[in-house]
Amino acid sequence: MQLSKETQIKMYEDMLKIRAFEEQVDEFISRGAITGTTHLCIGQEAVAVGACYAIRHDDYIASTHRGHGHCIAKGAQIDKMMAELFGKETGYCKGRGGSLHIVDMSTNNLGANGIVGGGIPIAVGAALSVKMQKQDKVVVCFFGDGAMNQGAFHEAANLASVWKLPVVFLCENNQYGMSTPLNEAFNIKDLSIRAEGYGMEGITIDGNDLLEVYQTVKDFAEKARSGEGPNLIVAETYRWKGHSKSDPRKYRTREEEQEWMKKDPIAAFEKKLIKEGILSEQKAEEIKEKVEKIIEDAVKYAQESPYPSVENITDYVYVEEEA
Amino acid sequence: MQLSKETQIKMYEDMLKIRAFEEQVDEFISRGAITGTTHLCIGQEAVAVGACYAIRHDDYIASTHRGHGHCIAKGAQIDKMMAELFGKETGYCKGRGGSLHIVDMSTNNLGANGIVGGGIPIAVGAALSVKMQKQDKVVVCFFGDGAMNQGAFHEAANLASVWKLPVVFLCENNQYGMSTPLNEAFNIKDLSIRAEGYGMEGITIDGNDLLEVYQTVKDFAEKARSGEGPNLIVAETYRWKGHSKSDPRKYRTREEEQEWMKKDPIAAFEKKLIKEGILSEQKAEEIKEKVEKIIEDAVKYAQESPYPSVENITDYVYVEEEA
Amino acid sequence: MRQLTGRQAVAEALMEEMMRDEKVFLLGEDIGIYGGAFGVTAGFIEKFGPERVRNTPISEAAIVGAAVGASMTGMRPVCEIMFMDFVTIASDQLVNQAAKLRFMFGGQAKAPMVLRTPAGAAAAGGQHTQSLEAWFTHIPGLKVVMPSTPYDLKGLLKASIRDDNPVLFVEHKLGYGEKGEVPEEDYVIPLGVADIKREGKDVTIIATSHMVFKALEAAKYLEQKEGIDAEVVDPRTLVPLDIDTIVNSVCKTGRAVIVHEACERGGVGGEIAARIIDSRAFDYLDAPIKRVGGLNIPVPYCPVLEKAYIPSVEKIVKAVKEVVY
Amino acid sequence: MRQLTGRQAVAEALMEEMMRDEKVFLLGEDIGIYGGAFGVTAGFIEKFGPERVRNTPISEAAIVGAAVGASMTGMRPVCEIMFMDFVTIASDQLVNQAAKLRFMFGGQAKAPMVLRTPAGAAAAGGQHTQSLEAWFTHIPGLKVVMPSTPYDLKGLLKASIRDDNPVLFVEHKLGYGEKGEVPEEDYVIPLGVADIKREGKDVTIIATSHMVFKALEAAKYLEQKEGIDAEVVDPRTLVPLDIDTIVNSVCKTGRAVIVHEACERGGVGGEIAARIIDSRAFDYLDAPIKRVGGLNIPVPYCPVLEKAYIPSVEKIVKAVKEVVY
Ligand SMILES: Cc1ncc(C[n+]2csc(CCOP(=O)(O)OP(=O)(O)O)c2C)c(N)n1
Ligand SMILES: Cc1ncc(C[n+]2csc(CCOP(=O)(O)OP(=O)(O)O)c2C)c(N)n1
Ligand SMILES: [Mg+2]
Ligand SMILES: [Mg+2]
Repeated sequence: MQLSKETQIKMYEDMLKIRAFEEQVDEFISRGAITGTTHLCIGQEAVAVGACYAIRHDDYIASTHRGHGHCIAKGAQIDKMMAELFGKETGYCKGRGGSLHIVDMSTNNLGANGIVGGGIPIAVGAALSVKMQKQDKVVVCFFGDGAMNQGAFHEAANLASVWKLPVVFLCENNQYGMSTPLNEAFNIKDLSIRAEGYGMEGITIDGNDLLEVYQTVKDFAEKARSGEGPNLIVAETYRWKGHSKSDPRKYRTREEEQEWMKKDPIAAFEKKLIKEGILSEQKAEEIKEKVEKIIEDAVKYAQESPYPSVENITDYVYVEEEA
Repeated sequence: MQLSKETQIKMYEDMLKIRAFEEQVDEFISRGAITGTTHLCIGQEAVAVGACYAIRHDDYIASTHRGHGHCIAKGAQIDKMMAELFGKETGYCKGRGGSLHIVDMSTNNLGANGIVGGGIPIAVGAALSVKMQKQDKVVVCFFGDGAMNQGAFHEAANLASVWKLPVVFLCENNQYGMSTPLNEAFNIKDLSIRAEGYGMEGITIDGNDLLEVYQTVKDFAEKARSGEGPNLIVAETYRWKGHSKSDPRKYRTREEEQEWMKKDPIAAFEKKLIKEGILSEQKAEEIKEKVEKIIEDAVKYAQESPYPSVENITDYVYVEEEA
Repeated sequence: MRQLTGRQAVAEALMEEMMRDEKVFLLGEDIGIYGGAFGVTAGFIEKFGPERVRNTPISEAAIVGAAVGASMTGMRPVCEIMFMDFVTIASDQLVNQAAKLRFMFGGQAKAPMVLRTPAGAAAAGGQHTQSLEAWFTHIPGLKVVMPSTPYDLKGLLKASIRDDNPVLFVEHKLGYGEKGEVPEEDYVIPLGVADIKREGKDVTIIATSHMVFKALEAAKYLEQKEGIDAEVVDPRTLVPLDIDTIVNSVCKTGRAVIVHEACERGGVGGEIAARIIDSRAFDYLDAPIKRVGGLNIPVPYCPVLEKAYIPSVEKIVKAVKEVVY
Repeated sequence: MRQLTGRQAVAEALMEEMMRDEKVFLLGEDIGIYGGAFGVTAGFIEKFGPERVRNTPISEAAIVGAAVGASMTGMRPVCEIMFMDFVTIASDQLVNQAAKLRFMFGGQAKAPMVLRTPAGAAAAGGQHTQSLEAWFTHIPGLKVVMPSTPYDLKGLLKASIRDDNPVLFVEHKLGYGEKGEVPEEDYVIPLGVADIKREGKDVTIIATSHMVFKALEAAKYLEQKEGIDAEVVDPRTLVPLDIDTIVNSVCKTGRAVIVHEACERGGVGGEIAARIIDSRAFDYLDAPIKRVGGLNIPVPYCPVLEKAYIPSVEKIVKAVKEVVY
């Protein structure tokens, strides 16, 4: 394992940050302080962090409606994210996008997407761009199990393979597309076998095992980078919360949820780090406090920031005429 | 082989009919007597005839832009087809559809389709209808290799499999989607492996071997009919003519065409029938003359038929109000 | 009379039609145990079972295409697309297939299907808020229904399900919570009949979907504060469009303001204005026709900007005053 | 001046822009050795190679989506959708992604891409003949360009490729064969500037795309046979729309007829009419504004019916006479 202790601690911290951010958001949503809807990835943090640490800063990611984790793991600032969810001018999208469209182009995050599967062809386009500009970047394209049944996935995966583009298709299989369990959406058990139909390599991994995600994405990204073409990773995981705001989760049992919560990716990694002596309980506590502080500051920043001014409402619809 | 001699001769005759019809159409198109464009299936007749003979009269088919063969094999009248291509009121679509939309609902042919892949979800819907109405019909859904990269194929195939619908997906792999050879559209060699990704059985067969097509479709249709869900057959074949009107066929060599023309499905079947004593050369001649006559009559019928009247131009846009 | 919400009205229409005709069935994403993203079909799968309440994968093109194929072969599917924005993904099936097949097939087939979908801004950003009805009014072969009140939602949905043509039935997210009178007795509202939601003599406000409520509010304000007596016409169905009722009203008032939530540019307001102009109302028009549409921008997420995007009562009042004075 | 066909003009624009800027590249179905379904890119793959002339599988959503992604990351893709009818399949990518991303991302990204596609009836039936430009004028964030002459095709395509916004560039199938003057020298026509194709004082005919030629024929006839002097205005770009030139013309003539090939209902004629009405031209209008659009039916295959579907010179003449007398 080529990961330094420092990096592992940073990964741990980032997972905590994602969770703390989303727990805070969840609270705001449920008491109406944030008006829009949002999709929380609590329970899935290892996929976002494992994947984003496995690639370079200048590599691209394409995210989804459940994108806070990807955004944070790729390096976004919590305060600008929180401000965006509040619809504030200081948010990443200047309040125009909200959770569904959160994006940070400065970290080469091509953005969340409100259309299930909508980001997949875009990721492929970015990979095409990379290839044509002879950059040696890769694109990690996140999407959910549900997105795999969108035509856009099919067309884009095939195109990437035919053109041997540097894309890692990374499916976060959290067992449900909204309320729909895998067996109502697929007649196959292992989603990664679809890779074969596009002539690419596919693998299914434990998405709650941070280092397994990290290592697999690292390997697959390097293959893609080296010109072998795209590949597909299916990371098995689970979202702890409802699909979005006010989901009573009638489509699954509390027991099932409990089972998965026992596989908490953060607790597991914490335990491992402590066991290996990389982290002490005290240091863990310090990190958690630091994360709490970051969230608090972000909330303050968001709350104190102004809303966009209605005068500027038509900004960004079109790029202004250039000379 | 459960096929009677009579049936085999009828199949032979139908293949000849398809070819003669299309040769006549080709001639009309090239001298401008038919104004629209058309897509000829000459060289692919065994797929249409093998498949349509393997299913019942009340089973459905969904066809494509290259649909004359399917239409004839399912039992359509040549004269009404020819009239349609001439845009006449006596045509199947009363001149409104043309070659791209030729349809004969009386033989449960759900129609050609101008959108590549567009007929696939419709076929799946028909199969759903069959299942919900507890009919024991199947739907044979024709499409080309090119259509397999449409999102619609992916979504529809998956849906049919999840719902275990009685569909035989029948890909006529004629090696090109318009000018695009397989290797520019796929990074796989055997297209039927895609079936696996949907949890269905898939097979690749010689589409120029009438009896192989017949037997495979028969087997697969019975599986689908018996509730096993859909399956996929890829029939390897070749279109002899250009993609549509005025295609100089720069994307392939004349040698390649010659190679495939040696595998003429009609000549091969004729030879077999003669060898087995089912057909005599004289009888073959008679059939050919009969077919010529049918085409001649159809041309006469089409040419003498009136164009639709402009007064009725808004007919069929909406179903008239019912009581 | 009893009061129902828009949500209940839609559910009742579906329920009654499913009970009346076993060919009617539902398909769409999360319409089963989840009851649909807006809860419209809550309890349906329990009542009708998974054969008639078909939960689908996330495959809009296949959903609408399956509805087309099923409708051609004897069934009467009602499919739900969770947000109108996603109809884009299924638009080949709706526009090139469902709408045209009867015509292209010379009358050999029909597609008696309904596509239900919620439109309108409701705090969800640019991809979950569009009102794209104008697109589909441009497609011959489709009917386009876009009611406002619970009463209209129920009566028109029943008519849409019984119609033998493909019908796009546009609901408004905020209309699900809106309450209104709905009789217990069975009724159906024919497609193509506008409803005068308020009679008036000074100006005609033509408003669609949720904007009808805003137009009524504006009318009240105008009466109270400005002494302007506005007539509010709700076309209810955009195809067929009851142009006669609109033209008669404009002939009476001499003034017209058209309100819809969709972006003004390219919205149905243009079509309606053009129809008015090219009618006998031309000679009665005392002022330009004003349109009050959504701004020509994607719908913003931020609540402040979203509010500014949507036509407001104030904007309607302002437009009316412009044409009246 | 030398004469080029519309096809040659489009090809020249593509060629020159590809030579000028190596970020410009093409993708689409059969644009390689086949040269595109209408032969526009014949010889391109031989000249620029398969990296910059990218032949794709039959995957419209992926084609447009790939263009979006490539444009966000430094390239300037020009994609071709073989028939405008097929844009339906890619409309999520065009409408929900390309058009909105800059706004939704608060200006963090842009999508400088062009989607070229041929529209118009040409003996191919309901799924290969539609003119759907009205749809895309309704989508903020997109520009919509729809030229008529070879000169305009070339100059506007070059401007579209250089524009930093997503541009839908609509060609007309019959325009590919139409000849017109095109100078040898480099030129670019800015988006948003209408062109008066013929000056006149009695009536303004606003016509788009191929209908410009019919309008000019009608104008000639009207002058010769009726003594009516028609001005023909070609908006050339629908978004942005040069409403000033249109309004000025109508103020001068007092009469307007709008002609487009797309179905009348829901077509851009409604928008243009509504804009004229709600402008200073209202006070100058001496007659209702007439629209001459395609019939509200799917485009029929049969040549006799197809001809009846498309606005004819006779229908334009008739509409003009209606507003003039
Ligand atoms: C095209 C489209 N269809 C439907 C939706 C509504 N929707 C949003 S998220 C979602 C479930 C997505 O499932 P999956 O891809 O597994 O991602 P997850 O939510 O589980 O992370 C659905 C149906 C949408 N946003 N876009
Ligand atoms: C959605 C769509 N894209 C493109 C076309 C144009 N087109 C018509 S046929 C064809 C090739 C289809 O290839 P394939 O599916 O292999 O069928 P074949 O023509 O070889 O029988 C193309 C690209 C179309 N009609 N529809
Ligand atoms: Mg999921
Ligand atoms: Mg083919």
